[in-house]
Amino acid sequence: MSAAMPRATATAAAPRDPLLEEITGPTPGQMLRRRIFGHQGFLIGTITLLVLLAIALVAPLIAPHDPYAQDLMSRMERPVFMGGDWDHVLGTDHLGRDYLSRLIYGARVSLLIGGVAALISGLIGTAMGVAAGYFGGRVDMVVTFLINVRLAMPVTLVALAVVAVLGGSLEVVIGVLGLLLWDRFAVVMRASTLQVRGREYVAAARAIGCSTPRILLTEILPNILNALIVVVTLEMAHAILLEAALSFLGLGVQPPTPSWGLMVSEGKNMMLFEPWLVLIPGAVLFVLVLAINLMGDGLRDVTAPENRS
Amino acid sequence: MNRYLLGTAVAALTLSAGGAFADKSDDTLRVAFTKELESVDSYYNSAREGVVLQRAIWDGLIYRDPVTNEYVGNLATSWEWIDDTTLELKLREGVSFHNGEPFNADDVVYTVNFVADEANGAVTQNNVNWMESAEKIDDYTVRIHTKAPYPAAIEYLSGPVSMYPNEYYAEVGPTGMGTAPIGTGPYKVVSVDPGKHFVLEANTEYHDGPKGQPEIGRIDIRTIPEVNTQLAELFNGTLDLIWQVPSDQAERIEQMGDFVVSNESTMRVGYLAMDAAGRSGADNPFTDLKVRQAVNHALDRETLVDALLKGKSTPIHTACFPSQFGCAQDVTEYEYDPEKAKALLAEAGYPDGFKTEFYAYRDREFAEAIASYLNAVGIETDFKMLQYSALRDLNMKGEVPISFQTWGSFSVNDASAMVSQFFKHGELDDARDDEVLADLDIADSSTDPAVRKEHYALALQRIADQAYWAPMFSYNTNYVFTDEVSYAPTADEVLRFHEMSWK
Amino acid sequence: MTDKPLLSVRGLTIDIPVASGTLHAVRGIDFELMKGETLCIVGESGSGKSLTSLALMGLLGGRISRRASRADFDGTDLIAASNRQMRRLRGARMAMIFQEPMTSLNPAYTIGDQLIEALLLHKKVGRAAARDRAVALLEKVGITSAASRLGQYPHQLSGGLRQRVMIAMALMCEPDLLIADEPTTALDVTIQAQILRLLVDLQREMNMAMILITHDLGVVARIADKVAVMYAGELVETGPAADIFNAPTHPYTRGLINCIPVPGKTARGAKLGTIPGIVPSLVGEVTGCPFRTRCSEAVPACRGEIPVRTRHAGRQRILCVHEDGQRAASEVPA
Amino acid sequence: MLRFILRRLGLAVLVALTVSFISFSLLFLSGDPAIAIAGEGANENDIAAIRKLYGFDRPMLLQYWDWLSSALRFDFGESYYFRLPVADLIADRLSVTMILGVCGISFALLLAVPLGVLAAIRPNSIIDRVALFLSVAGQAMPSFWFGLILIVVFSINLRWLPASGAESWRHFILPTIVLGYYAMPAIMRLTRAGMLEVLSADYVRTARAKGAPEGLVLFKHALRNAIIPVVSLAAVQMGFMLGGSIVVESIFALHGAGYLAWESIGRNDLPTVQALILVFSLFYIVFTFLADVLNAWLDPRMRSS
Amino acid sequence: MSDAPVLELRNVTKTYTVKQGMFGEPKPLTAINDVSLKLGRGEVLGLVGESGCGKSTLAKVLLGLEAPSSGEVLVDGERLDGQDRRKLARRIQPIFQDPYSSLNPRKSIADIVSLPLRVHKVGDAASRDRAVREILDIVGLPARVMNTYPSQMSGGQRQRVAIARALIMKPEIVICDEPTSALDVSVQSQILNLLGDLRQEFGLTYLFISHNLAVVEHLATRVAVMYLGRIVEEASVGELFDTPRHPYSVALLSSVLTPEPGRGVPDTQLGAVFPNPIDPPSGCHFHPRCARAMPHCAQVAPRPLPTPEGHVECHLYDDSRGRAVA
Repeated sequence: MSAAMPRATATAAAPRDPLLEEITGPTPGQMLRRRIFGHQGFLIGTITLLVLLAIALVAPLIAPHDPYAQDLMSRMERPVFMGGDWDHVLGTDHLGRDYLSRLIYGARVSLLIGGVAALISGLIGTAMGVAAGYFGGRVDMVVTFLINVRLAMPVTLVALAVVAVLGGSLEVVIGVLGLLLWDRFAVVMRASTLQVRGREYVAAARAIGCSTPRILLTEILPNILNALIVVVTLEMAHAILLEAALSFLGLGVQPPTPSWGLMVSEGKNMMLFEPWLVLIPGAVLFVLVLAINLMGDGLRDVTAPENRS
Repeated sequence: MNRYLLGTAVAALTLSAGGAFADKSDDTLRVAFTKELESVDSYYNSAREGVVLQRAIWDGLIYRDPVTNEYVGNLATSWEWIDDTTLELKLREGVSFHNGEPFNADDVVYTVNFVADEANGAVTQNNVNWMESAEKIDDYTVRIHTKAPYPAAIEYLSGPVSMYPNEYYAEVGPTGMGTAPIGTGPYKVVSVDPGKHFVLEANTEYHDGPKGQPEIGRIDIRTIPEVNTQLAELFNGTLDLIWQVPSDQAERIEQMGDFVVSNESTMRVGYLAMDAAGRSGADNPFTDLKVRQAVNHALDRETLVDALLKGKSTPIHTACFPSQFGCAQDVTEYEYDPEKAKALLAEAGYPDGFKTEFYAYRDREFAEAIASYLNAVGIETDFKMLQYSALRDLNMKGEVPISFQTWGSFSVNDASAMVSQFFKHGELDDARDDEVLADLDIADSSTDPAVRKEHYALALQRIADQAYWAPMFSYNTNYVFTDEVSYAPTADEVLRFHEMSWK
Repeated sequence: MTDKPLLSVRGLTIDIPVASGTLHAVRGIDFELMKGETLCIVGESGSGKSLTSLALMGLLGGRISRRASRADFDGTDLIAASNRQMRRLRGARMAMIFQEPMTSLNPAYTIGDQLIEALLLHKKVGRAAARDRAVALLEKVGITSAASRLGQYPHQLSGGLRQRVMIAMALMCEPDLLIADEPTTALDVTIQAQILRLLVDLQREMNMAMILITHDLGVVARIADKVAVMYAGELVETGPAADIFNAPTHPYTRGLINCIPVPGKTARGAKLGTIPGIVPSLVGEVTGCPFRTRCSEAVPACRGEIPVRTRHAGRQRILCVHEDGQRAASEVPA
Repeated sequence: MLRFILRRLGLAVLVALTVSFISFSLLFLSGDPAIAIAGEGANENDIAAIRKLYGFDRPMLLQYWDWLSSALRFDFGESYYFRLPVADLIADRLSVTMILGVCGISFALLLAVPLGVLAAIRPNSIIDRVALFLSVAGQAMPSFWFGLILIVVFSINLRWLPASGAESWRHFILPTIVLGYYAMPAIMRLTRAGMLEVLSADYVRTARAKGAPEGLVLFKHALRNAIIPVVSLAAVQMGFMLGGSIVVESIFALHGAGYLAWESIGRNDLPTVQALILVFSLFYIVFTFLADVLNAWLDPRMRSS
Repeated sequence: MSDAPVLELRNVTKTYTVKQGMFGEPKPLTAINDVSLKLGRGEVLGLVGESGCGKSTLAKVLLGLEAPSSGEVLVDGERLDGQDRRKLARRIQPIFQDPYSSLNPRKSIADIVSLPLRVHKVGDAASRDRAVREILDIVGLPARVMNTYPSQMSGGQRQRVAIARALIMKPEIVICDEPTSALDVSVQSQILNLLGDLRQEFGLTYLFISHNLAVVEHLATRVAVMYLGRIVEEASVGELFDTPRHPYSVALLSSVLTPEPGRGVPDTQLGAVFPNPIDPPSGCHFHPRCARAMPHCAQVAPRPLPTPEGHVECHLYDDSRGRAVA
């Protein structure tokens, strides 16, 4: 064995030569951390999302009123910055319920819908995409066909039809969105898997004798995780917006659930007269989706192997 | 409150909206419908918009004055019951259809026989299936045979039963009539863009009937589904009249003072239907009278009316609209008393309340408020908003424990148009009360008004006592139009173009 | 050939801003090139050789900065020249071919289109004349039935053919200088020899100067007039090819030559020479000899200023603290 | 080539059939259409009569087969609601949707492609940031909200443009902006990403090394290649727009196919919904096919044999 | 040469179906065409040829990553297919070309190197840890790299990790698929030295695939020259490099550029066009590029002819067909 590598011999006394660093790069974790803290959009998005998540989690603690308590005699009171009183900081809705409390509880609904719908569609789409990408051949043909069928189906219409039949409820909306939004997962995961499958470490794992599930779980999945997370955020935002659109059309989550989409929808009839009814939930919805998108975009940049900066 | 962007915008534009954009100048009244009308043929739609067009395009044999509720002749000049099931009518002479076809007995016979035949599939069967047939006596005399004694016949003949030209209708059928309608009415149809756009023109040769001569030359009706868009167009001056405006908006427009806002009651009644017969399961809480009474006590009808419906709505305690013939008002009333409601629930074995599906198909806002009242006494609602047809489907299968329903009686001013629709053991009857059925059978078929009144009262009392329903309120509707339009809306939710004029 | 060099570069420096600071990719390199002469810049990956060529062509990306005390191409200052001036030079007087023939041609256009464009951009000739020249050049680079090839798309050609097309394209305007950046690395050995032969023949025929950038000492030995050995952004040794191969002086050059098995010289299965360690990071301030960490001749002085030493009457220059690239027995290893 | 097209067509037909079958089964479960036909005021006698008349009591597969066999002859039956042939109804409504779709996608492309190109030329510049902001905002902006705002500003406040209807080109401006802005972000991002990738491609460097001026490099050499995935995306978006313009059509009272589909769902107007779903899926299939053809024209690698 | 071959290919053919372009019809591509090959214990068989000749496919077949379309692969006389892939994995291990792609970037070096042990359930955590340290030391990496990730390492270091992974199960055969072609020359020589040392230390058998003939000559004991799916010549390294027989071998050898200034660039006398493997030339696949092609080369495929230390497939040496050796 030749002295192929100089064994590290630097003693504490000798000043370390700055050029003598065999293992140069930072660990992937360090790299990620460095990129994360260098990415404004990602930070802003993530922090906003975390704040909203925290609000959702502790909603009962911070909501000033019962979000379901109706008072028909004090309907549509204006928020405090428009001359309302401090009892209802953001005013009341068309049934006299406290707007701020409903907004706070609404964060739960939107996040739940976005999260669970993305989870369901993610599971379906990832399973299909990974299977198609890894096994190829007939499996790929079937999955590609299913993706085509799904893409050819007008998603909004089908969602509307299903909700119209089953009646809107949190479960139904989440289920419908979850079952409809898997296409992007399948497409992206298929492409990513195809790419990763060709890497030599997968061939090496097979040559070592790893079983297929082991290869899928330990070699493929960790390496398509980045793409997966990005799609999760995109689909989460997509699901939240679709729920809002369904609610606008009257076929989303049903009252008295305080969904932001529903609040926009309920306030929209008065938007020419009391614009804040729509502006406030619309703005939080916008902020939430914006935050998720910023985070998703950021993740894409942060985790991209060939990071631009 | 003009400090805010949109508020300012609305206020600023309405200041100038008054004259500049109104269409008095070209004698065209621009109206918006919210809903796409399925077919203009009045026997093939069940929509309010259809009734509006029907009153403009066609005439009935008889006419009920919307204000005095008196029956006067329209296409018929006189009528008379020959026996319990035969009505003889003398027809007006010299009337012709918009296409020039003269109106005579043949038209009546053809129209009645066509629509009364179930096979022709008129969608408003209820309006026509009481007629057996029509018979021509001479050119201007006809007899209409009813299947059974039918005292409400005059009301129907003055309402939904319009007269069609026999030759034209035979040729084009309902589809042709739907796209190029021909009638005798005050307005002729210029164009029909199905569901989207209807243009009417005053019938200059309109006969001298009780409706009077049309004054506005042209009516231009567009379908605009979004209320905000309708308002935008109204403020913009590109619409002259909108109707069915929700009360909150109507209130604000009225405050602005630039438009005429007119509120009128309608015959539509909102109520909760409960599954007393246990069709959705024998263990259904609503089979218990105390639960149903609790529901009735849980609702604050006054506040609902004052805060949400507003206008000329009133709290309702009967299973019919007060102005309807036979709609007795002295029945058991349930005052708003949540404590009593809770007590009743406890008595019924639900001290902690229970959970139930709660269905609705329209007026989500009202339904939500109602659900909230139920929640307050411990009835936890799983809110389900369905399309009408889907809910109706469930209803007919008996799978609905409690639902928020409404019924407009087709503006027929007779209790049979409401209570008899739901309590005669049909598929929609969740009460299945034989006593009620017996009374309604007598009331519906008797020709003696006193007998009818008595038995409707008995039925309604029983319904109220048993709390089969929780009747809540009557609806109202708001008409908003520019101050150049002169119009006095009536209480039956029908726009009558022939009664409108420019100021 | 005149005495005046066609290309003369002094102190070329290239800096790349990176996340953790500035990458001093090329640090003050000097070289010159006569008309018709072939200079090979040889070095391992990351040594800065490709950047050097791109810097000469003015094709470095926007964020990469370059400077030089002198960068004269036949009277034009390549650093100070305007975009417009550079554009006139590029493709017309200095042309370049790249490593990856598979991706260096635009997949959306026929090769004829791309060849003709190269001429039309600089010469006022008609399309027909340009086409004729394209055909002539394709034949010259050894492509049969050239006329019919003009209508083909790059993906229809093999890598070797594409590289020939690239060469033809570079020669459309008869440039004075051809820069070839690893032109044969991506090709098979048999094709590599053919392409190199072609380049050498064409260069002679057209009396072109050529800068060939490669990591392959075999290629260098066979075609270079002059060799510049690049390591970590510096030219550690420059000189005539024969001198460098027969008497490599800089420790790095010697190490490099010892690394490759030479049929007939290296015994089969015998140990090859190695250069231990890895190329240092050039981010941040770089002082001293960058090779010192891998150098068997390193002494403490290697951390300081490194003198330029000329040998063989100035024909050969090395960057080393040792006069002849070797540590005297008395010196203490670093 | 011919076999390829045939296979592709076969696949398209299979996709369309599957979609139509899925939607048929879905709608079959959606309650009794007889009730929908009878309308809100009908009693159960009316409904029973209608159920028998239309044959809704037969098994689903039989009904599907009937529907399919007449659909193949472009006979989609009669709308339960309008009592008009569905084919006529859709033809009437489709024109508005098509105009809207074409305008929307054109607007999106006209906005997105130049922005994407500019952003890619100068990454991290002001333009890039503006483009990114526009696209992020576009992705997060509920279109119903955006539409209503535009009406308030441009119809009510400024009175520049009509709020609803389809009478003239001016009526289409606001809906086009709303619909187009919805599709813009994805196209912009793809253009930007594609341009960034292409601009660092070797052949772009080759073009520069030839001395090609920057304009030529950008538009002839780079954009041509970067636009290829954008074409596919635009086709897909266009397909979605035709079916997905429900909200926009309802806000601007454009009686197009998307709005018709939505309303028809509510009315249980099965023949119309069924035909529309088929039409929309066919649109998607046709557009993606056209995009493939266009791509083959743009990218010679795809058409080689 | 040792007695029984440790690895043997018998008439192995591998055919793929490939689609050309979007509109193209799928066509069969014969990547390996009826190849028979023996690998004796302790040998280093160099496999050379141009890209696309089937070298890498051959490696995949040997590793069990691809099943041959026909023919059989024998390891120690046992048929390979049908055997448990895991059993095979203990005897044959690969080293791939691209050290950037052959290590899972998400795993630490310790994980990567210990994976074979874990898959085959060898030892416990502590013994695995020991084994990893040991093998890392053998390939010349300090133990502290165990907790680092591939992205932190240089190409040469990564290739050492790949070698460590391949050797930790102490396989008999290592398939080296262009193990140094992605590396710089200074690193290449380190890896070549290492491979040489390891071979002696562990008595390994290598199949060494490379396009670099100088490297092959340096390391191999036998050489097989592949052209379009066929082994056109096989010989001991001395025989092949001293007296190449097949014109293609001759051309390959002549194209090697040794660092000898002044010798100029050789003329390989090979035609420029590498044929399309989907549509290979008739007869001898090499005839269109062959400087010494004869008329019947285009019609008849040559048969394998024995040579002193191997075989050659060329009409030039086929006396039975009336052609004398030139």
